[in-house]
Amino acid sequence: MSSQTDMPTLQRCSAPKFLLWLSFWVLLLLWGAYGAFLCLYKGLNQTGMNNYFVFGVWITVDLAIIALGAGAFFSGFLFYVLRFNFLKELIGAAVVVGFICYSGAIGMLTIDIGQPLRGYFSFWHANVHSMLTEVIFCITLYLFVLTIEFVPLITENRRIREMPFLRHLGENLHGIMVVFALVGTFLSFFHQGSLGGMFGTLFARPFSYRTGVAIWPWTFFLFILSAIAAGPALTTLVVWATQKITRRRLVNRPTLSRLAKLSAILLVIYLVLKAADTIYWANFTAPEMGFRFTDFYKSPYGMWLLFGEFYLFGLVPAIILLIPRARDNDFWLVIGCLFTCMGIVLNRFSFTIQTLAVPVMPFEKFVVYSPTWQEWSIVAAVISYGVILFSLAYRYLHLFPREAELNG
Amino acid sequence: MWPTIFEFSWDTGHMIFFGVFYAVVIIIATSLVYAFAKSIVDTFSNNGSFDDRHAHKPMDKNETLGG
Amino acid sequence: MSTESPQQSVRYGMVIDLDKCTGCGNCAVACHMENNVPFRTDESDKSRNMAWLRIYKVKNGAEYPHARVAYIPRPCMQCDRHTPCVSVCPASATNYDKSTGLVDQINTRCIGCRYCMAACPYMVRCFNWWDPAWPADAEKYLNPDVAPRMRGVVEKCTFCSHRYIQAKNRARQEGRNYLEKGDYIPACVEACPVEAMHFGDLNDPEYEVAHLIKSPRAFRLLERLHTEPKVYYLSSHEWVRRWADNDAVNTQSAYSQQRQGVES
Amino acid sequence: MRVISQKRMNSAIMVAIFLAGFVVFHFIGRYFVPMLAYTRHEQPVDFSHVFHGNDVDMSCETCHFFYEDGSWSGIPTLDVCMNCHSEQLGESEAEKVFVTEYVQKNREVQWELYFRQPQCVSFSHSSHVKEAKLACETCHGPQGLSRHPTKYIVNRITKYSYVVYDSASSTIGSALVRSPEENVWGTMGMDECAKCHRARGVSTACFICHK
Repeated sequence: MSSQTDMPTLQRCSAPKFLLWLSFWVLLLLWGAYGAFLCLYKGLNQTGMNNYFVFGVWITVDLAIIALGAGAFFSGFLFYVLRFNFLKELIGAAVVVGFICYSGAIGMLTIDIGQPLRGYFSFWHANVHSMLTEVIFCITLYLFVLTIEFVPLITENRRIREMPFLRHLGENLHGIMVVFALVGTFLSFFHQGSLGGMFGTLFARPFSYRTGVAIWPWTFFLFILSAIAAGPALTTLVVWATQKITRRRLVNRPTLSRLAKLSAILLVIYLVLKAADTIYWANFTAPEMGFRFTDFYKSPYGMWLLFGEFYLFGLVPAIILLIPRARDNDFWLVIGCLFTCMGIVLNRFSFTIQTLAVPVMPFEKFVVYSPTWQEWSIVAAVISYGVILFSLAYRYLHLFPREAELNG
Repeated sequence: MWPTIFEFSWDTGHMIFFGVFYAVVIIIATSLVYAFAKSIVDTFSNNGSFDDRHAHKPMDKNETLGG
Repeated sequence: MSTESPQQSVRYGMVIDLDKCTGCGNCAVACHMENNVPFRTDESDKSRNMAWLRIYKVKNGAEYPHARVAYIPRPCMQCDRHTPCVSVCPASATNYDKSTGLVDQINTRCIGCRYCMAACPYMVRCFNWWDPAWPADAEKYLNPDVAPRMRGVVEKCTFCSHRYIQAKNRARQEGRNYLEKGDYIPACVEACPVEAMHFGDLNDPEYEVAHLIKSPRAFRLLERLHTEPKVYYLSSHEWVRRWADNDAVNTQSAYSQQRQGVES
Repeated sequence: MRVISQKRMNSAIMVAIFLAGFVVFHFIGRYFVPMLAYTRHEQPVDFSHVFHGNDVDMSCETCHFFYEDGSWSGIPTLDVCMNCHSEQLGESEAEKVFVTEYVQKNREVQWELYFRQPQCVSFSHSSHVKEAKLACETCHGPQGLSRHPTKYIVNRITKYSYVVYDSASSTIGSALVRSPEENVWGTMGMDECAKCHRARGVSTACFICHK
């Protein structure tokens, strides 16, 4: 669809049907907006967090969606830099998913800090020794890059193409997209890693403290690897779900399989390294700080977390997706990708919640955290924001270049 | 007003961090300026005349498909 | 980032004698009053209340008649090495003062991300979950030398650093440019009725604390984390020392060994 | 060249006019009438430093002194004034107002405080006067030579006071920009403190002045 003439009109559902679909998510979004208002107006006492659980479900979801949003930078890197041409079919969708994840995460972070108006202090009075500073800088910049990557998609819209400047802008940006893909890769590499490093450097929290490659925390690289393993899985899931909901073929089926295979290979590498990390940590790092491995896993944050992360949501989906016949089957493909994503969420969960639940002070006990409805509402709002944005993007933009051909 | 006036000392951490940060910012900004400038030039050149609904642009079809 | 430097002239620190401490709570009350620490009508939720100095009660786990109890008052440990909270703060809102060794919180710069609370192993830091509010009459008795904090920021014990400023003022009025022993004492130390708490420059042999920290009874909380706290504890009980170093498993056995030693 | 529609041209012109106007008025306001951003208050009592210091020959320390603990007395309270002014002294209008309105009613004068600092600031007069041996004028200007209290000028938005010592000098127009050092001491904000600290090689650590 390089120019207006050969850009086919795509079949979309009727406006009322679309509005009905949107209205459900808008309601959810409004509920979240009310929760956000309460948190901003009355303060963070509206949440279930306390002095033990200073990070709650928001940070868990933040870490999770940033990891899952890695699909954008990773597919961008593979497509633009390494020239994996099969990704052409869904690179647009991956960028939109990434944009949703990052903007949602930043929105959620803004509510999460106690003084949102002072948020810019972390830029102004930046403490460059803090991993969080690095995260904040990189996430903000990367969201900017994602926005730039989003622009050519928007300018392909038929109405917008009528404005010559915007059309040229889109085309020119697209022309140098490899620069942005590289910058995005660089930024993502660092903030995905820094999110892991954020916990890995907490030498006062033996559950998440890691030594390793020289003095650098292991978790830095584990987070990157897990993110690029989970990112393509989410992209696959989203494309599959869009196909199911719209009842249209959007990409070639083998493309999804290839993406899933990529995800599985990375997941296996990740799992091997993660296992090595866990074994080293359990036998050396933790005992040095006066902890036995079993001290970290007490009810309700028991061993099932480790089991789930490793086997059920780690090894199982990796094996499923590595079997060609399984990943060619829709059911197993979805199970595999879903479990991969859930494994990453579980990993981020234990790094935020369990890190804080494990008592460091000898006279403290395990504490349990349960979020309030305000926290859930904002999580729901971020998800519904994503659904709404993706629906709009699908309806009005040309997200899947081969759609017309496949449904022709 | 500037954060550097309150008990601030430059160390290698700052050099590396801000060096990389500004490098990235400069790359992004330069690319953006380039894209904007080129778009303006294109807009006012014949190449991208407003009435391109019937014009055929000499562009590789595959190249734009990805975006 | 802070570093441990032997040349550092002044390192204020505290020594708390757990053998003397009765757990009366005077230090905690004095701290509350001195530092305008906000409180709520219902203080039952200890996971969200404010306390710069908390008193922990530890037991040896033995049955009556051998049950023993110790109280451990816990101010900020003012860690000396890689101060965990300082290095993580993204907005440089907490800093380690090299001239005194005090770790202070800049409340008006804190953005409330709470990363420092996750980093602190001693659960020292408190987050302002609510707008601080005092009953109308109590507001008149707030300490004018300490600024009340606002909602959404993290606060912590500062070893009453405002008293350090005052002490310097007093010294200048008397024509000195140095502090004498006893010029600067945090409110909790001053309030202790049994003189279980000592305060002073750990590097200056003129102060009692400089000798006390070399006592065989001296230990620190979680020494294995190597945060090098400047708050020392004294106890002649092996089980208390075991407790403090996260050696819960051996706490009870330590007690029984000690008892056998005493009885035999 | 492409043809730009009339409608689009019009809206572009409107935007351009707005932006140009914004820039021009911002410039005018910033550099020629900067004082529009400030409100002025008269001090409640027409106090003369010159009269007290020269004509009555009192020393500054009678009213402004250090307490024993090194804290600064600041502006005297009514009981210090009443050491002399328990009854009306002289016939001036200011004296009449002061005695009838404040002394007899035993009401504290609500002076406008030029250097009122936020709650979190702990300014130590003793470190500046006793240790660094700064003259009062360094920060306060020739306040001791004023026959009438300086007007209290406060920013409408930030509520910071902007201190102008020489009441004869123009506070409007570009005088502020041209010679700020001569007539104006500024806002006494954190920047001014930090500037001086740095110039003298004194620590600018936060908790030197913050509590």
